[in-house]
Amino acid sequence: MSKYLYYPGCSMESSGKAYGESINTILEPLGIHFEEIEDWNCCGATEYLGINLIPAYSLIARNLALATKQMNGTNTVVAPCSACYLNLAKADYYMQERPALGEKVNEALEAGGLQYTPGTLDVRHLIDILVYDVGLDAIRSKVVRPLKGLKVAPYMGCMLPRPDYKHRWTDHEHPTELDDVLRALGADVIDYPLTSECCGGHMTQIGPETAFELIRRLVSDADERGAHLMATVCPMCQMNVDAYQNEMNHFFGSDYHMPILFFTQLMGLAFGREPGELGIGVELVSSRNALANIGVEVPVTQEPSAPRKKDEGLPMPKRWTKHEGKEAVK
Amino acid sequence: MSEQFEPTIIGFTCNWCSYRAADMAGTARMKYAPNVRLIRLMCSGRLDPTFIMKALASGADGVLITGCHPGECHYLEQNYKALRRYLLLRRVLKGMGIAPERVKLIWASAAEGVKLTNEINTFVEEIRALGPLGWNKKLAGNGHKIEEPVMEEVAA
Amino acid sequence: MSKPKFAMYWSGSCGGCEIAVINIHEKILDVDANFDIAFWPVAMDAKVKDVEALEDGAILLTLWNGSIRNEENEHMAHLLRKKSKILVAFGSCATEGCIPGLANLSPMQEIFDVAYHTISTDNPNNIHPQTVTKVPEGEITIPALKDRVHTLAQVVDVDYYMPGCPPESHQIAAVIDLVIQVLEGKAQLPPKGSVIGAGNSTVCEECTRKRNVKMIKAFHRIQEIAPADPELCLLEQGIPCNGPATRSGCNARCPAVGAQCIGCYGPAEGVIDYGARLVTAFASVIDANEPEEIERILDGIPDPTGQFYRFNLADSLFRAGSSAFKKNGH
Amino acid sequence: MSAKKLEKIGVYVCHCGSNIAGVVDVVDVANWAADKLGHQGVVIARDYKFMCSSLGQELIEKDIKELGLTRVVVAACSPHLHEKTFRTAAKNAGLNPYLVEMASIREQVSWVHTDKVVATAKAKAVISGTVSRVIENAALEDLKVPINPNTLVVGGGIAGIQSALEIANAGFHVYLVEREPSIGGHMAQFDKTFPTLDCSACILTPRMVEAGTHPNITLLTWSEVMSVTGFVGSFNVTIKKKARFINEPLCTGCGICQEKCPKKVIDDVYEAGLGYRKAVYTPFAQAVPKYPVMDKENCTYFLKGTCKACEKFCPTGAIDFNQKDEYINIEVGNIILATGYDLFDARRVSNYGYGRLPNVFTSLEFERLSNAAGPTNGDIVLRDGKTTPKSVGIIHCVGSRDKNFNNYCSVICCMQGLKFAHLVHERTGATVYNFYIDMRTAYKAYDEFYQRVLEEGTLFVRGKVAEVTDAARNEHEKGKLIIQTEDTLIGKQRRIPVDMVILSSGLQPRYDAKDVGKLFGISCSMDGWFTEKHPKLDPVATMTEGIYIAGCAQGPKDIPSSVAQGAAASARVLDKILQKEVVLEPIKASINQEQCSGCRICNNLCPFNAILFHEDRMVSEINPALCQGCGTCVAACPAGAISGTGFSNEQILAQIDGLLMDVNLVGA
Amino acid sequence: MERITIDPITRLEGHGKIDIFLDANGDVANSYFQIPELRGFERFCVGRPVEEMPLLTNRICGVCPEAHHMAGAKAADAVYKVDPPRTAKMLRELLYMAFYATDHTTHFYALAGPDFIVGPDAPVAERNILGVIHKVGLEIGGKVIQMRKFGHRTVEMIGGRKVHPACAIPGGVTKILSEEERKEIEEMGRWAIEFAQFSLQAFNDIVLSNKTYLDLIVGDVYTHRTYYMGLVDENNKVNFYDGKVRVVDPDGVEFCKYAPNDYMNHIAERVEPWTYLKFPYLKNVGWKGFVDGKDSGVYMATPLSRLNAADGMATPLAQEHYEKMYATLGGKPVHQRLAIHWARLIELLYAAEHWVELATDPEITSPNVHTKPTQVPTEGVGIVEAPRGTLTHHYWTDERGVITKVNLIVGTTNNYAPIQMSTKKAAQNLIKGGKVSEGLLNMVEMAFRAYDPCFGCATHAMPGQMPLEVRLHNEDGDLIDVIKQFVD
Repeated sequence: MSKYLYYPGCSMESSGKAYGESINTILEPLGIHFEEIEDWNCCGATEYLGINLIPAYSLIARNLALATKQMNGTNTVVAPCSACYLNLAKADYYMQERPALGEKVNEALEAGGLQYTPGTLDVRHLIDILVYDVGLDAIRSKVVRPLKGLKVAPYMGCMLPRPDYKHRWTDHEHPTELDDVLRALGADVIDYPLTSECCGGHMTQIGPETAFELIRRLVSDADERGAHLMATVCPMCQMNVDAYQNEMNHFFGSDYHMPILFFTQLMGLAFGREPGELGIGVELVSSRNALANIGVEVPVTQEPSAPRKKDEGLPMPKRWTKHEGKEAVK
Repeated sequence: MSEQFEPTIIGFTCNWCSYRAADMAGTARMKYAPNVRLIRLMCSGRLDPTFIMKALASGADGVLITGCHPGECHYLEQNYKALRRYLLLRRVLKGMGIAPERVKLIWASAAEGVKLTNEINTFVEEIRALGPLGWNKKLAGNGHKIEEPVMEEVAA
Repeated sequence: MSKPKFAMYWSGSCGGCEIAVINIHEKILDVDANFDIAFWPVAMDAKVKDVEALEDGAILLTLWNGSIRNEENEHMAHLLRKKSKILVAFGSCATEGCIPGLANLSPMQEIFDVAYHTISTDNPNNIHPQTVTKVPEGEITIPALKDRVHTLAQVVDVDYYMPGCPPESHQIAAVIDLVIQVLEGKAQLPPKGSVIGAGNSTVCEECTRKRNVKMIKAFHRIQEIAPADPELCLLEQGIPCNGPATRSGCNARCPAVGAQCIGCYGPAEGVIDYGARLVTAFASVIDANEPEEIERILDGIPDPTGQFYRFNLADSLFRAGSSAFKKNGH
Repeated sequence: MSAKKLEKIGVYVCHCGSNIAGVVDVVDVANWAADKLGHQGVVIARDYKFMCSSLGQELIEKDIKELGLTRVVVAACSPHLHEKTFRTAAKNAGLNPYLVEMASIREQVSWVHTDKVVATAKAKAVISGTVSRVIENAALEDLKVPINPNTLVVGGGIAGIQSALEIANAGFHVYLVEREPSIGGHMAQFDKTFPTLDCSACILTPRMVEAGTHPNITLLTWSEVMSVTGFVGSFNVTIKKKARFINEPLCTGCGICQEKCPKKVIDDVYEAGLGYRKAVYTPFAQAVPKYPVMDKENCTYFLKGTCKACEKFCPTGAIDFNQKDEYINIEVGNIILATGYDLFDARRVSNYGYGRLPNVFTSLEFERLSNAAGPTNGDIVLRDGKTTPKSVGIIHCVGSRDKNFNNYCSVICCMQGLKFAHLVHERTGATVYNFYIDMRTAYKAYDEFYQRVLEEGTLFVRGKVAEVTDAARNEHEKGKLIIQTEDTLIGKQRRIPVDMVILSSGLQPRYDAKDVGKLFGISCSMDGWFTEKHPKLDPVATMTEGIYIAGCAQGPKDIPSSVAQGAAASARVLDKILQKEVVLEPIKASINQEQCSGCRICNNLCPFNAILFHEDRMVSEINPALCQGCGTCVAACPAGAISGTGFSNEQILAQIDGLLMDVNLVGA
Repeated sequence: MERITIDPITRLEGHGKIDIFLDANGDVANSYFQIPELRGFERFCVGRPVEEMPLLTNRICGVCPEAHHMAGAKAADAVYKVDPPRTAKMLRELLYMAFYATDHTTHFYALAGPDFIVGPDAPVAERNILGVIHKVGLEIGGKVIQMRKFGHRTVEMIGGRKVHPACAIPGGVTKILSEEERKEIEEMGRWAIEFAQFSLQAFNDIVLSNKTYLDLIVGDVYTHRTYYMGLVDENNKVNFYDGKVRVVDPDGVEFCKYAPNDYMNHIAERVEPWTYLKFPYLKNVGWKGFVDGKDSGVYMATPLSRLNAADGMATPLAQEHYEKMYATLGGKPVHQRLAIHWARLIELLYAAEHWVELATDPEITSPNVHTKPTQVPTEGVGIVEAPRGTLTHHYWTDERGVITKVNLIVGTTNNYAPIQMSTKKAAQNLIKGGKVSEGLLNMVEMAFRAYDPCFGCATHAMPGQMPLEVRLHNEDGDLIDVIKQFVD
């Protein structure tokens, strides 16, 4: 059992309930133990930092300070929500980068008898620990119901990979961690160019038409590429794509039906759990038809064979990964 | 002679970067504080801590060490060796009750005449702020005669 | 026929040099046979008035041990310089100030404040010794201490230097043989100012430990790794051994029993500042380029100044720490 | 002051017209030197308008002869300007040149200070320091080492080939080492060369053949340098000749083995990953030498133990599966490194989608695509292998001039991009867009080519491309690659759909350049290119005597410059060879064998491997020819057993005393 | 509250000396024994790493560096709360026994010997080690030299150096003893036992059987009734390296027995303006001036005190002689100072016997010679018996084990007050009507020579023995005569 400090974040109890539920089903099989940070508070989401820095950072840092009290055996804090992850990581980073800020924030924390030394904690996102701590092999080994035939568009969202303070991701423009996890589950992962594009965030509240356009791009492209559904790592992305898809259709007079699930829900399925336990079915754009596909066979494309005929395809270069051994200088 | 204290500083330069930077500063007629007197070495790696101690003990108020930027050493990596000695030497000076800030290591490539002159001016001010060291007056020159230390030094 | 006169005197020393001379065992009889011992407090009764009565240069050879700690020491130094043809600074105190020279790191005032106010001292009236005291019967005096420790050469002209704390007996015996041979016209005296009774190289030359190209990632205190590898160079094991910079002649006795060289034989031939040699030597074996990393490694040496000037401070370029130059009561 | 007898020192203070005299009271300085430095041994001090003039030099020579001066101090400009001048003058007058020192009172005093009093005082201090120093100077003799006439050239690209030929034609022997199976380098992969558009193969092949057959050239392909010891004049080099599994003397290069080999492998070297080769292969038809190599990793026999098709069909029985790597030792006097470059890996700029989006190509891929001998026989088609693009976008500065990747300009990309535009036009008539930051077409006939391409109707968009995506936003974007960019000329964001994108990737130092640098004892710049001795005045020599660099190993450059550098490097080598011996500056360190304790602390300090440790005698020793005179070991020796000529402890310490003379005279 | 500070003022002059003041009749009114120096180890050891203390404090005294080496190492152990392995302790003690044998030999033959063997009133020129050798013959001289050789050889084998050994570190020692070395050491030890017995025999023949000397010893001139201090093992037997400090009163009754870290509650030191050396005394009795008796805190710490303070010796042969001495001198405690010489020889025998015990212990060659310290260093006290008295080292460190405070109460210091008293008493008895002869003067010296005072230790400053100058003042305090003399 490897232990982690757990910061669920607000949405885990509301819009992202299904996320929370499905997470709980995969922890045990993967040998992960989450210890929830006691008395945690909201991270301020995307807005507060835009309004007033010191209080916003203090609000975030309070959670870090609380976490340090609980770090026996681990200093890793895991957040499943991209916004929470980004905020926690950001606070830790800037308190270190700008000592002046660090001091102010700690002054504020003093009031609550708390204080936080930046760098003490290691803030990471759920998928980060799944891929790099647990490992894809371990995940693969737990799959009892491969998602073969399910065409999934992997949607990482924009807050997770950028800015990549600690260089956690293969690539902050086109990260492939989610692709890898889904592949490990046996799913047919489509190449989804918009994986790190914005879902509109809270623009749905203040400038719907802007948000609608962004959502449309995401949905239409996934649809375009024949995805049965989208998989995400972020409650906000999930909510925007799911909850506003209808309005978006209405706005553009289009008729997309692109379900979006949390990747942990798909993991649950692959690990043999039943939809009910995973909060599947509560999504507004139903994933029923999509999931019906699980188990369908699809032929694999074969290597080109000599001699070259006029219409023969040309080979593709290997995918770039940062961890490639023979890397150019610098 | 103005009232303010004019420090005397010994500067060690690398033949390939900082000394050329000084030449460049000259060619470009950049003006800077006259308090620093330069000694040319082939490389900052040649800098023996003895030189620095000798300079301070013989009346210098500060010592400026200059070398090629890390990774740009003319002799591949000798400036790193200078860096290690410098960091250890500072600790020793501290133990001797001498402000480590009296010795400073900066990197300046042959092209950085401007940087060099700025660094010199800054350093001169830093030493001026620290005040005179006057070790040569503490010891009687060669140290063979014992002389009562002069506490209130006169500016050189 | 009258034998040449021999004298040995101590000033602020510990008596170890005298013991070392006695430790030449039978050789002491050669001294007796070849010299008329004019003045040697430890070995026999004698009178300063007799010495004062001698004409200048009457004593052929004087071995002086001990540093110049008080006014009386200096007075005796001038007297014996005047009366001796050959004046030898004998032992670490006389040549370089030795460990008592570390007193030069603090003002005399502080030394008094500490010595006469230790935990077990009962000194409510804050009494310190004074050079003149009125007692019921009259006035009694003690010599004033100098503000700092000086080496013999710093107060009088010295002919030869014999390092070591104390000099090893086999070296003393060798020197005595040499002088006797010179008396018999069988040998020549070395040039004035030479170091006698020691090698020109450093302790490593006599050390039997195996050594490689040195690169270390950390310094260790000896108690952290003792017993050290009996074969391997101590410095390579991270133990701050002063051997590389310390003059040879002792047969590397301390490293031979697993203890690091602490430098009692002082600098090697032609070296101007002993500590500087160690600064550069230790810095040279550090295997790091990043300032932070280097600093971390240097933290392994808790007391660099003491480490590098343990014996040599009074003879270093700086002679003393700056506070030692402050006048008493300053 | 030591009791040794005084030197006779002459001090010469230069006015340098008004350059010095304008700020420093040179007359006063000269008088002061004669008076105040007399106790140091100064017997004559003169001031003169221009010391460096022949009259000024004669002044010194005359004094040396008549006054029997034993030391000379010239207070004038920087030693970097005139040290040689005055040392030669001294030499002519029969004084060892190394007994002359310069005090820089121009660059370090008159030009940088304004207050005359202060400047004059500083000038005195500087001179006092130099006088104290020069007393400790020792008469030195220049070191002379014989030069072995053989030369090693590493890298068989156009630069290396050029160097090799120049030297070989001059009648000296050259070892040309190439790690690939054939020489030719990147140039052999190109189709056309800008700006003249002549066929690369056509101009390169004759040179390759000449190099391959030249009596004075030993060609060692499929080989790598393993170790280099020694120093200028006599390097000892070990070369690993990797097993080809072909018995060269028997092989006729008929190519049957390649035809018969059943195993097909993607060729990511010569074909840039765009084509295939066999497990036994010659990279291309005109390969020199003609002998194929067997690729052990992919050969069925080596993998499975069966097959041997090649052996069966080889008419001369030249296949030898038991061949072993071979190690060759050679002695050379000079070395030229022409190890070339790596193409910037465009996959790193993931927003351009290379590696993800099939129809994004790199420049090298396109070179192969457009090459008549390439995988498509010169047809410019999409990755599906058949479709001809109707629109093509060429993106410049990929990985270059970019803080995230390489800050430098890769020099060739602009011209390359223009060349591609032209070829696409010519062969497909497609619409071509060039996306550039700045158009850099310096050098002969380059800009004319730019004009020509403009006239051909290529569309130029000035702006850095944000991303290349296949996520369409509307119908006419569907199925296309959309290039999202800011057009800085119209100040708008644009989305331009195209069928094909060509990334004009920049050049990068070889991934192993640093190791190679270490191997040969030369350094790399921050970017990783080999550092030249002087960026302007000595671009092909390095800090290490006898090692030269040419071509892209020194920095990005086009073919003409590479050829020019190759020739330049060999000219420097020939000059050395013809001198028969080389003179080394006598600034060297040496270890007093009596005093060395064998602590080995100095051993790790020399990057030139000049310090060797004698296990038997337990002492370290310095090889003077390898020593570069940096003095690091001198400063490091805890026993003070290492001394350095030219910059000895005595000289420096004396100079410190001299520089501080006034400080210690306070009150006196 | 008013505060008086008396600072030292700079003025040239001075000798280590006794000032003796005479009254109108030329009889001794008072005398002062002064120590002219101070080196300040308590100050400059601050800032040094604790593991260096055994090496630094070595240099307090070259006569008994081993004592400081041991006390320093034990204090350092205590600072780290680490318990060295048995072998390590034995190696330290073995080195220490060899040193003891050597040091006691040196003192008896080279320093005190002349007084008895050559004679207190013999000509100056003969009163030295060479004189002794001439008198007793080269054969015995050879033995003495041999004894010292063996002692130093052993110290060198374990400690690295003959003078200022280097092997003891926090948690144990750096040296592992080989079997060959052990054998050699054992043989030398056995020879030492022979030598010790021979020396006791010589003492018996030359001193005890000589009426004049015996009278000197038992006479009142050299007698003081003080407290006695010494280190004892769990059986209250004399121990040099380890145990508790036991103090008996002038009647030989145990006054207190304390563990090292408790010393502050028992010992205090007094400062006098006329000397650099402090005067320790029993805190719980109090300072009553330079007087003896039960009410004065003055105590003595010498070989004799150790025997007085203990119930016996831990080795058989030494025990025999222990009993013999007290029988001869009329039971415990013995107050006659000159008996210190006898006690010293008994200790010599004990040291030799224990030397062999340790050298023959099967575990002595075990490689387990060090325990790695794991605790955070804080504070610690180390006490051993130096030949010249109980030696106390007390260190405080920061969490890195760097010294922040030091307190040292060293061998001879303990005896400063008694020495001051003894010399005064001797002077009073010997100098009458202002008549002084060199012989008398030497008798005065003998008074403190018996203590084998090592002021190198005492002031952490001056050499083991120091020049003595007797200054005679008349009743007005004017100086009437000065007799300078260098004594061993």
